Amino acid sequence: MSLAFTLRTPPTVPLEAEVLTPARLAGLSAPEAAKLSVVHGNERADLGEFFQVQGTADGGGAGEFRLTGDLSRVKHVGAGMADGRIVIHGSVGMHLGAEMTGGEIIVEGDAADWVGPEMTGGRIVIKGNAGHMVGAASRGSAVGVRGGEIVVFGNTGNEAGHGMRRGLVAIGGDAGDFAGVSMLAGTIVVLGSLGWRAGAGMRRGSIVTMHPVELLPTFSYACTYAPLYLRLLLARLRRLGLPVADAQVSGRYQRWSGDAVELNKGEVLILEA
Amino acid sequence: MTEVMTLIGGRSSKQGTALCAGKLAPEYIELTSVVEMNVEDMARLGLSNNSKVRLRTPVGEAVLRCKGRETKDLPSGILFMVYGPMTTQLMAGDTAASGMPISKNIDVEVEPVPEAGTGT
Amino acid sequence: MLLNGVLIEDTFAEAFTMRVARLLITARTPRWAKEAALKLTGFATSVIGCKCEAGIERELAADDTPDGRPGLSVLFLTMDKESLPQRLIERIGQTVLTCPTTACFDGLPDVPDRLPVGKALRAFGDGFQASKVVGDRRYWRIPVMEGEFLIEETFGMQKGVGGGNFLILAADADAALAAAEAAVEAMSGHPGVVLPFPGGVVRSGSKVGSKRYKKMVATTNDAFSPTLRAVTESQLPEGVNSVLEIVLDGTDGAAIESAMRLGIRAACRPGVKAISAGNFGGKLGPHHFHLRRILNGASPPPAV
Amino acid sequence: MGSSLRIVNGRVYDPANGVDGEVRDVCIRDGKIAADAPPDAKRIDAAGMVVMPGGVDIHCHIAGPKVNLARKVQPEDHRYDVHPRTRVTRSGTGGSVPSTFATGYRYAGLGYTTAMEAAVTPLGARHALEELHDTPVIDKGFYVLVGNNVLLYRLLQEGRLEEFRNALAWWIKVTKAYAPKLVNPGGDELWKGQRNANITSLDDKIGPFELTPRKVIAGFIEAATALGLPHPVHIHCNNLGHTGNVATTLETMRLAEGRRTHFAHVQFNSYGPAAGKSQTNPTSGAREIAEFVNTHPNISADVGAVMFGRSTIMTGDAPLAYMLRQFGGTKWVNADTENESGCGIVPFTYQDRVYTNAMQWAVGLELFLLSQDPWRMVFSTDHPNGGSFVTYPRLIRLLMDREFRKARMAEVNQKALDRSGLRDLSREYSLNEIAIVTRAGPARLLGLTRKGQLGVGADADVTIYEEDPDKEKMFSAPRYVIKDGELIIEDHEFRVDHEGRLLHVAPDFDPGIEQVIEPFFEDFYTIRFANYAVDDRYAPHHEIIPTAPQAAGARP
Amino acid sequence: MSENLKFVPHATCTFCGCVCDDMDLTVDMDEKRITKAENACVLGKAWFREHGIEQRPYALIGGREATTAEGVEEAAQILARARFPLIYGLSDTTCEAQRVAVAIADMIGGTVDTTTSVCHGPSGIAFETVGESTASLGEIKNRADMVVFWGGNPAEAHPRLFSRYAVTPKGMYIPNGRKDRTVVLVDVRRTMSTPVADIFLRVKPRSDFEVLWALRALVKGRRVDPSIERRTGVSLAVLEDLVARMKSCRYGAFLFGMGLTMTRGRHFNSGALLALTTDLNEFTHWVAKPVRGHGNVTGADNVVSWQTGFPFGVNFSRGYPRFNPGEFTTVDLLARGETDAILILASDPAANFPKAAIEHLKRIPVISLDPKTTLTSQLARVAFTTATYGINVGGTVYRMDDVAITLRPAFESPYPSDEEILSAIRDRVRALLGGNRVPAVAPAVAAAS
Repeated sequence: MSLAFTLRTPPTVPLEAEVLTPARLAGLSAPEAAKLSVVHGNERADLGEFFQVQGTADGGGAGEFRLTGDLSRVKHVGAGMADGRIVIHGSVGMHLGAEMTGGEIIVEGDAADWVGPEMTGGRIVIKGNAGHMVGAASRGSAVGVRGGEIVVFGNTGNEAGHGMRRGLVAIGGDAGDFAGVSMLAGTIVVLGSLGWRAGAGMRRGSIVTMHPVELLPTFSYACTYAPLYLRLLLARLRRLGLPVADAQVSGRYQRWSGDAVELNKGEVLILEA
Repeated sequence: MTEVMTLIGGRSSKQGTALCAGKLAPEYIELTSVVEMNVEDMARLGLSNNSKVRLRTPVGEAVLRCKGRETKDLPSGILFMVYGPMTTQLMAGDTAASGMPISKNIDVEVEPVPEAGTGT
Repeated sequence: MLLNGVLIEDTFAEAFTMRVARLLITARTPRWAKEAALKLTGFATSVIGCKCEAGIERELAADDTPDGRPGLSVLFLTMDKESLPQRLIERIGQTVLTCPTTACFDGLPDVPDRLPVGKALRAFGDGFQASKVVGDRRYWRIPVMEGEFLIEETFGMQKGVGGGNFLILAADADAALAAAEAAVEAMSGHPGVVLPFPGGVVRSGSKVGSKRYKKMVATTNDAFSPTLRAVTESQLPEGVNSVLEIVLDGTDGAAIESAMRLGIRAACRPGVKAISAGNFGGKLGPHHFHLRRILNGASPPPAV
Repeated sequence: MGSSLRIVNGRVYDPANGVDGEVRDVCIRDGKIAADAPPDAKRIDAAGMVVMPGGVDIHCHIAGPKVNLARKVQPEDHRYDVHPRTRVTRSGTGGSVPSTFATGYRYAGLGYTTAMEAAVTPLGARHALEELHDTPVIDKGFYVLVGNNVLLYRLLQEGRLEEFRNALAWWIKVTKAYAPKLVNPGGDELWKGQRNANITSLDDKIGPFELTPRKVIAGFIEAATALGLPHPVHIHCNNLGHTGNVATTLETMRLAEGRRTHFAHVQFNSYGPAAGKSQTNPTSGAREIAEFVNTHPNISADVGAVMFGRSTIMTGDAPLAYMLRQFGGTKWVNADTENESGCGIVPFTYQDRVYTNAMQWAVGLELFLLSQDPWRMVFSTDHPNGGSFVTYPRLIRLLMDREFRKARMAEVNQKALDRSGLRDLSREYSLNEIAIVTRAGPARLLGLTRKGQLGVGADADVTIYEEDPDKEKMFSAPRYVIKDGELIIEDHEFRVDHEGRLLHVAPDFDPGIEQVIEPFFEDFYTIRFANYAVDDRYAPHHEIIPTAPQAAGARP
Repeated sequence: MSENLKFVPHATCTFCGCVCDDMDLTVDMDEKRITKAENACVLGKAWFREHGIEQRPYALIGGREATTAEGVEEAAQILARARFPLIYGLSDTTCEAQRVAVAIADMIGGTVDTTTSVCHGPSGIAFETVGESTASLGEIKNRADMVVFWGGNPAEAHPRLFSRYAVTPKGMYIPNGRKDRTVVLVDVRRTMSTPVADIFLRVKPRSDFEVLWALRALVKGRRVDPSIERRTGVSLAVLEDLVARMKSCRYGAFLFGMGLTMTRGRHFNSGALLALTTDLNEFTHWVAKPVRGHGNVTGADNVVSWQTGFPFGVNFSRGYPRFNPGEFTTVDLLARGETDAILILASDPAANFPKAAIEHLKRIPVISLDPKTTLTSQLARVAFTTATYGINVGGTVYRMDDVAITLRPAFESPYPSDEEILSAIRDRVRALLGGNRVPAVAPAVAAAS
């Protein structure tokens, strides 16, 4: 049986638990895992002070483990992970999967701000909503997601995919403002509505939306067509569990080019009603 | 009858000078309890200077006295009031990862508050 | 050995190692996928004169293609690693890129050896092209007058087999043709195999070099040409008046063997005297497809 | 002051006193080097170790308005280089522009005990002093930017040379500066006033002034010489960073005419004309510059070596930063200071495969290796412009270890290397020479007689390194660092916190000059004259280094 | 009025970010009151007039009168005990006090945040993204022949921005003052400031970003969709005219206010303006300057930056500074209920924070330092009465353009300064903790944001 952590004592102040990665837990027994260090506010604490730990880590390499409870004050879960799998039954705090390079995180709940910032690989799937800065660049940095996939079934806040250079951010619900701001390349798909000012300052890359939206005046209409790559992309989203309609797969999309303030090589694709 | 308008919070020099005297002084409280509104909007809502009006956002509400401004100074649909205890009631706590709550250009529902004895 | 009364000669087909790529061509309708594929694989019968060999492997239903549209898979072969990308770039650029509604995907995604075909063709986009990663595969979107041409960035290349063959030795030309058609019909759609010649059939089997012309790399296979029975060292049995050859290229020996089995069986019909195969004495090609063993279901000897 | 200490069995390098690797005791009493120490003095056994005076950085950018802008603009550069607090020391962040506490601790952690911030506007002096106050352990001072000062230009233009000299002294004194600094003289007026233009030669007219850089530079050298400052005019030449600037640099050096003058980060001013088909790729001008310095004892320089990796361009030379912004990525900071200066900041990365960057790296090394007088061609990277001061140990190894240098040379742009002279140089620096270029030399150039040496009476700023064939490793983490006689670092760990001193000068001036300056302030400054001078509260621990005024116009 | 008058020339007003240092004060030393403030604007006059000495307890603990020392002990106990303590405010005190405030946050492993996070914090984030071309106010006075005020109302909030620094004063290359400058004002409504402008652009609320973005495109010679007029209220022709003027001036300056930072778009609005400034430098010299509110908010930015590397919202809980607006900024920490104690230095968040944040303030121990009773001090567990900086207390403040100025206090206060109280708290906390608190966990640098 894999390790299973159940939140027993919810932290009253933020708990930073970057130890919760498959690599750090590899080969540990439950009592060993409970001894791992976390930072509770400004002091060190044992993981076991907050979590009931059961099972044993999967042997040999990074395995899978499970977290249960309201972890909305638990930050940095899966940060920097390279392989393995984390399943979270409940909501989770900031910096989930920050800078991860591989592996997979599944959240059967909501995630706070900063899901997968500056990640380079792997996959994060949020079944509920996610906060702001999904897959974004850290403040001051120009580059956000460098690879991998983030799939949010619900809504996201502002700046999803800020500065992304590669990879996929897929949002089943609505995106907040400034989705894809300053993006360098990569793909953002929003099955719901885009907020304001999507793609501001984008250099390259694609933002795809299924609902009408008025873009910045520095975007120009190009044509209406059925971009073939979308068929591949939407098929993939379907495989990842998002409810992609046939009409979206076979539909025609308006192509808008922008942002003219930058390279003007980006595109926003808007499904024609 | 309610309408959605855009509330701008801001400062005024009167507020600034009253602030020096203290935020608990009556003139400061008075200053921060008034909302400026376009006169035509007021007429449409049946409001006159000093009428009570309720502003509501998804997070809270505040009851204020209104004060008319001509269209050239304050366009229709815009409200202005100085920051203070009343504006805090209307502001959401989310800062969108910036630290800054939205305190200017908030969409608010505007609703006249009937006062006892006005008989309308 | 006799099959349906047809003599299966105790010989083997001698085949070469080639480099193969598999292309999946999709289009709005099967027709346009086919148009592109036919052009792409046209004039690709033999490396001797075409520098490559290619053919349609099979038709693909919409559910079996990456983009959910109807398509075809094509095998494309050359003799060496260097020329495969060159030929692909030339041919895809002229035949698929140009053809309405098509897209071109790699059919060997798990193969480690990658050819930068889309990567080279993207230059047609003159800087307006854009790449896109879906899953772990990268595609190039090349703007064209119709809209956008989509091609995978790289294509897998693996060792394949070229020159699998068998000869249908028949009593007359009609019988030879009917048998060849039946063989092609039986082999068509076989995974991993294409028949690069017209209709899958070649009438002008050749031998290496020339007895007379120094510059000719290949000349007529006089040993199997009925009109020369009297003037050359003929290998034709009695009563054979026409020979047709089926040439098979494929992704691996097993596919060739399995297809040959189907093809030979289908070819053994009235009017056919014998089935033979072309070889060069076993000295040139590492793959030997022994006809009798194939038909008995035994594996061919391992490639040298 | 610290207690007494006796360092025994160490190999001592004290070039100022002619000590070259002798094993001898160094005694410390009351914060000074002493002839002897009491018997109960704490003993440090330095067997297998090298004892040197604390390092002295003659040119770096560590405090003040522009440094703080550079800090603020790069949160992403701090994230991966944190500096945790200990029980006794404050926390901070690093990156190419560390926070003040991290700056002090990291300098000390390399065995440096003195550093000079090289460019502060007079108006920014108060700010710089506040930051320096929060820069622990090391002694520090700053050079004040005067080379684009509008009032000084007016006096110079009108030939009011005595007032010019007095005003210069006033500016240095009231800002508590250590030396006058010229940066791209004349450039600011063109930058701010003429749509971002720049000076291109010593004879360009400076905007509305009847002045040229040639006249300005000569005027400052003249005045500073007369003031008898411990460190002379410190010059960042015109055309810095531009291909072919070696001609301008040599012309500027000639303006000194035998008077002491210091040239900052000359690497950036030692580029020959473009080579090959390129219009911009410079050749190396290191040989010409090194020869000039070798043969002119009045001239001194710090190298300003370039080290590959992340850096921050921060300079009073605003047009230069604007030019570099096209290579730097997304951020550019410009900050104009009224009547005094410009400033530009660009985050920057030197890449070994890039021709120009590799050439800059090579030119820096060439200058070191061609220098015949280590006392006058001293160590710097113009931190953080050429690279962070934390790269000093690597630079030391590049100078001391020919094989290491060769291995590194193999990795850089070879075309650049071909056009430099670096392949021909096999010299290796000795420990004694390293002690000169990092300690004794800069201290002497600064006129800091009690620094950079271990003679009796010197400041007890001592560094003890464990000997190691890998010089980078050796110089990266001294075993002991002693500041003012106090054992700050013991066994590589901070034992106590310490506050160093501000080093500044206070040249005399005719008080009448204030009647000239004040009206200008009321017209053209936005701060009152009375509020301009920095008072002593901003230098709670300080030391005034004396000046030796000379008769005006005197020549050495 | 008594005869015991004292004249304090060259004093500095710390009411707003202009930090004018030309106040010539007359002080009635018997009444401990400033009777005259020459050169002060209407706000400055009120500032000096109203900051007399009030009779208030030195400290209140739980509403009970206490000595400063008792207050220090209680405050130190709270801070030493807290797991996620926050130190907030800092903008209306001296740099000397700010330095101690950051030191305490560092020592206890807390968070330090300043009022910047709810004023020009978004401009700070923008600065970190695009940089900034800027200048000291004297350069604007001496050189700026075009001045653009965006999203602010200086006539009411920073009156002397017009009269001392940027509009009317004569400067070195602006010999005729106002006449030599083109003044543009951009706002969503007419204000007292509007009459000063040669050109007034009224933009629709929440459309500043679109206007700035269009200007950027036009400066670069790119296409802008004509729908800009419908969406922002400003026509393409007006924008094109503005761009032509901007490109042809000699030295241009933007002075921008919280009309950009406090509205939807926040840091992107400021960022668009800073980027536009950078773009314009391709053609001529342009600078931009956020107009700052509190008297020493710029000092707070500077102090926090030089001590930590980051300007505001800095957390020390892991033993080193980390910066992340939204994570370590005050409104967020309070609204999410994550902080368990707060020291509020010279600020009144209970009067201007969102409701959710104020509600958490009522749940946790609050320590306040303020010369006056405020809504915040009223809900504080420990409320110190302090002397007023600039009036009773000397020290350093930074003008909005980063120029540091030394204060000249007018008269003494019986109350201690912020610096004195904070230093006492720091020393007591250090004693309680036995030095800096060092969490025994290695830096998680990969996850350190």
